[in-house]
Amino acid sequence: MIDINSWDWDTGEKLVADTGGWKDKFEWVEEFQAGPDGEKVAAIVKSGEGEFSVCVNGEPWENTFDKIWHLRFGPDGRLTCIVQTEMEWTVAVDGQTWENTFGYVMEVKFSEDGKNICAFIQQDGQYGAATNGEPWENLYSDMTVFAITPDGQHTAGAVRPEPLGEGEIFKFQDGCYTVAVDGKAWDKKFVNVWHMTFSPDGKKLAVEARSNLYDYTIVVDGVSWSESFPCVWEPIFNPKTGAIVAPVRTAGEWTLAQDGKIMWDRFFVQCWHQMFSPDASKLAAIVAPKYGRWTVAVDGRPWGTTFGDMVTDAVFSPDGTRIAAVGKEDYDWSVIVNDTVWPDTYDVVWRPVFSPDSQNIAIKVEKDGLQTILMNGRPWKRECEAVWDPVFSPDGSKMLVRSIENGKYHRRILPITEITG
Amino acid sequence: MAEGQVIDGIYFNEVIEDAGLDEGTKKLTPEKIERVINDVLKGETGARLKTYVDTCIHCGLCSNACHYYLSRDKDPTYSPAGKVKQTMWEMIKKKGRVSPTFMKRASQIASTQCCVCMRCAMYCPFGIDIAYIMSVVRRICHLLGITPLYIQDTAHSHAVTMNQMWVKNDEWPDTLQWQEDEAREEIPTTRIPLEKEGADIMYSVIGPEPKFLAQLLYQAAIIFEVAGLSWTMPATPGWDNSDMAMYTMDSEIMGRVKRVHFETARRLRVKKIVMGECGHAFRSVYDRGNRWLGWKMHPFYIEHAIEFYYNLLKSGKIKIAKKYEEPVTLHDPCNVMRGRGLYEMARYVVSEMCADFRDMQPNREHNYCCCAGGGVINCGPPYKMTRMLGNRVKAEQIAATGAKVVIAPCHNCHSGLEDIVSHYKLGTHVKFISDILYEVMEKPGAV
Amino acid sequence: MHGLYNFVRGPLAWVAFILFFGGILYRLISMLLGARKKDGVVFDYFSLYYGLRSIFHWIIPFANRNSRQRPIFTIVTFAFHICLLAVPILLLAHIILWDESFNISWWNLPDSIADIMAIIVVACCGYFLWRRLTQPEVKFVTFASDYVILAIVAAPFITGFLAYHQWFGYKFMLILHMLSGEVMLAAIPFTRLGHMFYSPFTRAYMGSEFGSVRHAKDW
Amino acid sequence: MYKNVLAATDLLSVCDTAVLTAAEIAKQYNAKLYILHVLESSYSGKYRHFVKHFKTGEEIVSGAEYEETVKEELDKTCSEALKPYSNYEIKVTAGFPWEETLRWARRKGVDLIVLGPHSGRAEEKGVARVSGTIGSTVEGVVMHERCPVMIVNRPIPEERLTFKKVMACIDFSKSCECALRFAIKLAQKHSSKLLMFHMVAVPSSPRYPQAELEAEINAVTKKLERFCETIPKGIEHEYSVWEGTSPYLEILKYAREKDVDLLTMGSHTREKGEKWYVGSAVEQVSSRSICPVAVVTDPKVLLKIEG
Repeated sequence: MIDINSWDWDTGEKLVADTGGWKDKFEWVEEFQAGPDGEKVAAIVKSGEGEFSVCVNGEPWENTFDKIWHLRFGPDGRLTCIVQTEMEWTVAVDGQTWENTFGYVMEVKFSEDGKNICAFIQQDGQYGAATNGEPWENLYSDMTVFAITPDGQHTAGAVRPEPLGEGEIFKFQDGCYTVAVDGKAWDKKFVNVWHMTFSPDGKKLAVEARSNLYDYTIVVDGVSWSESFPCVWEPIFNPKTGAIVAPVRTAGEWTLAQDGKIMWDRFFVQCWHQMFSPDASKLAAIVAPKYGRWTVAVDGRPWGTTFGDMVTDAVFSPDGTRIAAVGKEDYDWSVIVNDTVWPDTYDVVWRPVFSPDSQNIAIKVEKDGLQTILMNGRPWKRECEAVWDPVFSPDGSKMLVRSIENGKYHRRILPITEITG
Repeated sequence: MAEGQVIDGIYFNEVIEDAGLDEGTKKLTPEKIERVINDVLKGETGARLKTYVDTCIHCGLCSNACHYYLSRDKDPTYSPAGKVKQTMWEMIKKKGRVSPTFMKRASQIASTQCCVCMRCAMYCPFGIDIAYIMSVVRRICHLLGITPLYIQDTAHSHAVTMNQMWVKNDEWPDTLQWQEDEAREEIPTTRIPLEKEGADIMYSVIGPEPKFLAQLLYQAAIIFEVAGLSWTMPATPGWDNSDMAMYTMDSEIMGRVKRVHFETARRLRVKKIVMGECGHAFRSVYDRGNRWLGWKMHPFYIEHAIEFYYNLLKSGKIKIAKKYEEPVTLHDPCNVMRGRGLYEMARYVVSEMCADFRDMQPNREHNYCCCAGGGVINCGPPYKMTRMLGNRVKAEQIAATGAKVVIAPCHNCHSGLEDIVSHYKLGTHVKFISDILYEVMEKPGAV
Repeated sequence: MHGLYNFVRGPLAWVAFILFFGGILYRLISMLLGARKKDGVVFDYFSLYYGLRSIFHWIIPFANRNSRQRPIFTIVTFAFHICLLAVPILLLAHIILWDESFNISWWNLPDSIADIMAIIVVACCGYFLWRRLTQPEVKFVTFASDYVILAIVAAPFITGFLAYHQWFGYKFMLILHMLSGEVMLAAIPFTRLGHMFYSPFTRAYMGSEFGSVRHAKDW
Repeated sequence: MYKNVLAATDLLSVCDTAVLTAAEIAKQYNAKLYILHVLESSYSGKYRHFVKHFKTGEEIVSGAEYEETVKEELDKTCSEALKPYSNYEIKVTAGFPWEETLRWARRKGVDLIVLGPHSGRAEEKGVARVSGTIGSTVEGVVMHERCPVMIVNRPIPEERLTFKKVMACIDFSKSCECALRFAIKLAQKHSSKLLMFHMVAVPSSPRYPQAELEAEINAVTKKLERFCETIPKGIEHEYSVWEGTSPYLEILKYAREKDVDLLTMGSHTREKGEKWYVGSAVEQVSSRSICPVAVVTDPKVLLKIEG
């Protein structure tokens, strides 16, 4: 993980870049991205005719490219993007491209520490993954899902080793898809393979699969659960026991199953996005206790408050006692913490962030085109063109806020009392 | 396509070779059929189906609603109730003890001789939803593995790629970047913003657009650019809003595809989803896929292209430079007209764009289906004549307007009408609203 | 004969009414419970306003497109249903029976008008029969049971008419009339005649879906 | 000068002149040759994969297998032209001919596209869509493509493909600057002679006064010479200004008279309707010309083509 202790938690306010002025320098400036520690702000810019570059804190990279997209900071602060030159695609990290180039790069994922950068690539019509520029030895004629281990050491995809022509429905139904881990395919084939999750240690892989048109199950390292269901959703690992938990459908209703056995006694109209508390003592999921109403259920017991549009981004506090989630009703977004809704609604609400001591919750929100940070239900006094997710200091007393106001990107360290009062 | 004949005691009004049905039927056993029918009747359906069946007094008043019936010289085997008689009534009466050939015929009826357009629901005095009954028949056929080959292949595409046309993960963003390049030649500032989190609008389209109709993406990019909107398109699966699994009644895949679509909008933190000119995709996000997932309505406001253009024109964000001169008529696609009541907005948009608009008769929610929808055109070439002979009334309706252009704000309608126009030699062109809008709108930034 | 008359008028009538009301109640409750169990959406999208709006457009003749397209059928079916309901309820002879049995009475139709209305019902049944026999789209969806149902509906009116005019022996006809009426009452909940109770629900549900979800008309 | 040459053909029974010509050119430049065949379909919407079987005429859904069959057929048909030159690849796909041509040209980094006069069948049916207007494959490709597009109407003898006489049609528009630059590059490569041509539009009646006409021709010739100042020394060239009413007729007449090997023209979408060479002239010339017609639109692409 990233050691955020090393970040500057003392400088109160720092004007990092006059982002508004970039428009004068470049013909075109795309969305801004802020580095995790707040020290950098970057954007894809058009630096000349048919030439694109990345501007970081006002300075463009020396390299230019024919095309750039998907500019993202990794967890370790390295800035990556997918770039094209001379019809070849690759990944550029802090301006340096990988040595290998590809026919296309679709997706980039980072390990939790940011050290490994993995990409979903296509080369000569063959698909696979590349880690830090090194592609799999075996590529496949099709790949649809891309997953990596938390440490980024291993990559996996849903692949089709054999060709499949259009209209070959019976061949398809015999099973043409499987999982390739680091380029090596499992022996067993399935009709479909979907969402895949590595265990926290990266040693096991659980995937959603369909063994024929009607039977869905979870497959772990190539071995299916003995039970199948009319439908399943994405599995997760119990971080302590290694057991696998996935939402399953039976008789038109949803609940959670562990290693194939139904584990909750309650059934729901819908149940997904299950998650364990950090100590694995609690299991929560987003559920629809009745048709058209959404909430969070903890260990099978739904909260009383429900939302009509959706509930999303449920997050356990580090101590596992609280859950914060985002709710949406009549297209208005709000925040709900342990079944209590915060008073105001917003046009958009991002993912809640807990302080390390679990006491405070801060969230990026947007209303009428202006963004700010909400903490424990109270908005920060500044309304910005853009803010990024807040980050609490390790002791929880301060908060890093990254924002753009009046065309100026600031990095601020706020005592949390500035918002909570 | 041969004329009607009796096979194994079952009357087929059209005899068509289709590997999906023929091979699938060979694998059926009476026991399997009985079990699946009863599983569906007891397990998946309930009072609604029973009430519909018990309430129908066999009056035949629904027949005049159906374009197949009207176009087939009032052949009663094509009437809505007639189709129920040949499928669901018999299954219920025989408690599922029907023959494989019966099921093959049932699949043919439900998948290719009914567009689930719901026009008959407006002609039944009791509001019996025959489209729903046909969907139940399709569901049974799906579970029995007897679905026409090509639509089944499309459902497989949805299951693998989450899009309709086996478009691979790289082909989608690559096509967008290509069309962005093209559009920049016209308006240099044009962008197709990929993966722009927090944009106001996620624009979603159907699989065939990147596959064959990249021009539509170009036109959309220009329209968004000129209107000055904050928008984005996802680079990941979830960009496709279409759903043929809905029409094969592989509801689990339908739900999966819709989930990815909505979750993509959620991930991108947009305020609403705007979708291209497609009808069935609208149905799947508006009242089918969302319902299967447990959403009473949709979690994000879904604006169909018609409403989107309406708002752009009404608010003056898009201005018309010079109206389209040729006489045009408008086809009302069932899924956004009967399905969403956008007919007045569509007429406003067409009247703003075109100088000579001529309405078809009947129109609005009473308009005849294109005979391509409901997955029928997706059943592929074997059923082309089913669609042609099954929609003479549409040809007559179009011809009577004297229009040179038929505007069809739906992909399936577009393709279906194109066939009708060429089969009946109507000499008209079929266009999307965006084709004309792109042509007649003011483009201030263009070079 | 008298014993039979008393049986038909007494216990059998009770049985018929019990079957009718009990049957209707049972069927409606099981429909609603069943819908609650597996077709919950029906309730979730139900809208009283749009449901009534739809029913309104379908109980007014020519208020919907289909009825305008079939003027003869529309006239026949409305005449049929009005007479079918009005005659048994508003016939003086029936009201006297109610009065005798339960001491309740209400306004009655003049017998001559009721007589004409009964003829209309029978004539309409004849029209329906003709449709079933000759119109391909109706013939195709007609089962033997449809003729039986038609006969069940026509019988009380034919026998009643004959009894009133005292043809073929009044007492005999009266017994036949009562019997056929009782058969019809008992049959309503258990045959497609039940549409009289189901149709408001199916219509209202479709009206709700069209009105409040689809923002479209369904007539 | 070219690394990747793409020929689009809609013929399977005979080897298209576009393929023959492209093969010759690829051979000359040692370039990779791509041959694209877009399957015939009567659909102009999302169902372009419903195609007409080339043998049975039956409507089928295209798939890998059928595409392979068509590929083999094409390979067989064109074997005479292709076999001596092994560096080629055939691509068969469903879609719109013009859009797929652009897609593959872009994907393969093509720097010269060779087309027949039109992908005729698509045009007859009016099924190729161009930005909402109906047009042929040629029009679609020319309007959107930025690399030179060469349109060949009839078989070109090998020796003529060294382009000894290159004609440039000049209407003083921006796009014909590109055409001129392209012509210069070719001339440098092949030591060709350049023939610069412009037509002065005269009203057919009443008769245009001769004196005025001569004065105008003189003035225009001067303008033409100035316009063509960029022609490097050592390249043989001449200027011709003709009078006429219909540009394409005069261009064709001139080309025939001078026996040119290649005609270059400019074309640009946005100039449609303003300049008389673009649009219809390109279409008319390219469908009637004996020699190949190269249409060039984008100067940027020319910069990339090394002299």
